[in-house]
Amino acid sequence: MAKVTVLFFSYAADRMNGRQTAYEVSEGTTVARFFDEHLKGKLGESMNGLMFSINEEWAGPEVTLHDGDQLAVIPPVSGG
Amino acid sequence: MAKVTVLFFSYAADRMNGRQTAYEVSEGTTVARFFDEHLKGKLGESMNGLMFSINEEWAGPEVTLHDGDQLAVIPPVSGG
Amino acid sequence: MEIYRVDARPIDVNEALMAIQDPAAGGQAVFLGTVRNEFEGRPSDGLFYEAYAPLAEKEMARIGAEIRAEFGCLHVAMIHRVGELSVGEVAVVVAVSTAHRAEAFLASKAGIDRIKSRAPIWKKERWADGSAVWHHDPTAK
Amino acid sequence: MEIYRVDARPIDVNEALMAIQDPAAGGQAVFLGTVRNEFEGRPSDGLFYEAYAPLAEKEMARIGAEIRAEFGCLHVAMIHRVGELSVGEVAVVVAVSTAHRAEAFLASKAGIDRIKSRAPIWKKERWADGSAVWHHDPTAK
Repeated sequence: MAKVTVLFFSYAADRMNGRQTAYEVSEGTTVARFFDEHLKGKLGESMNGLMFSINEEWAGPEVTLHDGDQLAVIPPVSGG
Repeated sequence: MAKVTVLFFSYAADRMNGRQTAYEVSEGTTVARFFDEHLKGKLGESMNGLMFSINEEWAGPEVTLHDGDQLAVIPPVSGG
Repeated sequence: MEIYRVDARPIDVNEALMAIQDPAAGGQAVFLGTVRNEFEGRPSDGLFYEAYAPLAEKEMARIGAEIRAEFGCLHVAMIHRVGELSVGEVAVVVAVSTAHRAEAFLASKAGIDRIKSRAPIWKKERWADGSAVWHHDPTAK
Repeated sequence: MEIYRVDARPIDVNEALMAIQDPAAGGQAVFLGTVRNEFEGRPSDGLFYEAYAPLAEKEMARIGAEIRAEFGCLHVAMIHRVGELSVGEVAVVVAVSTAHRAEAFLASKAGIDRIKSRAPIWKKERWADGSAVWHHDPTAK
């Protein structure tokens, strides 16, 4: 198993009831699979409108999560 | 006769040896005629590249000078 | 000098101006994004900004490198505020210096446009009626 | 608030920023023209600016009215410095506030472009070799 810290922002944090949550995922789990298994239901939206980062760098949904990774779920940005 | 104060700026002031000069001109003298009679020689250039103002407002070469007028000779601007 | 920073403190425009000073600069363009009292016609009391600061600062630095290369900026300073902001407060500053003025405008505009489209920063509108919603929340009304 | 001024004192950018504050403003664009250490590749020690101040201020006010009408500016502040300026000093500031950012850039750019082409203001370059010549002097070299 890999321990992964997941960060949420904006409305995603509201829906997940928090800005940071720890998860345990099986080895080899990709961002996409993690999203489908753990986030999709609570967030109530598909992955299409979201972006991700791993360890403070952009990462696509095909990237595999590793032990100690920090995954961030990035809703559509609205800065400025 | 009409007394007219004439202001010079930039390189025109250098050529006229001063930034302000008083002139007496005959009644009915236009800016263009004044330029030809009093300024053209010393400035060493035609009126084409210059603009004029009378009493702090733009004025064309066809405008007649009146007693007490303040005429300004405006070389090509280069502010900013 | 370069500044790429997410900051909870009020933005000091003079800090950005100091950072972009250069004896070879003929033009400096500074954009300030300020908090408005309405959005799309609906009265607002202000905005709450949240950022994923480490990634937002990296992305701002990338945008800075882009506009330096594209428009020949001598210096770039970008600061984005986070936290609760009142109407009239500065949410973001993008300041650039260039040799000539046309490039300064283009670079500053590209800078803020790209921050808005790419930096992981979010705003929540505090409507005057007391409700508050995140911009771009697909379920917001 | 509006400012249209020719001034021999150093330009205080904060004065311009204060003047354009508005609760309805989402964008503020500020252009600063600064004195460069060279012109067309030739080293310079600075600039002397001269203005026909009363007419320059009138013309700046006209330009301000134009960009308010064309770009929906909420406020416009234009200050042009005169006298001896050193490299790095601010010669001119054009600051505008608008509801949205795109118009702020267009208005600020139009403002400085029109000041440069229409306001009766002149600059003399103080070349590093000790000579000094007015820009646009037909006999200058």
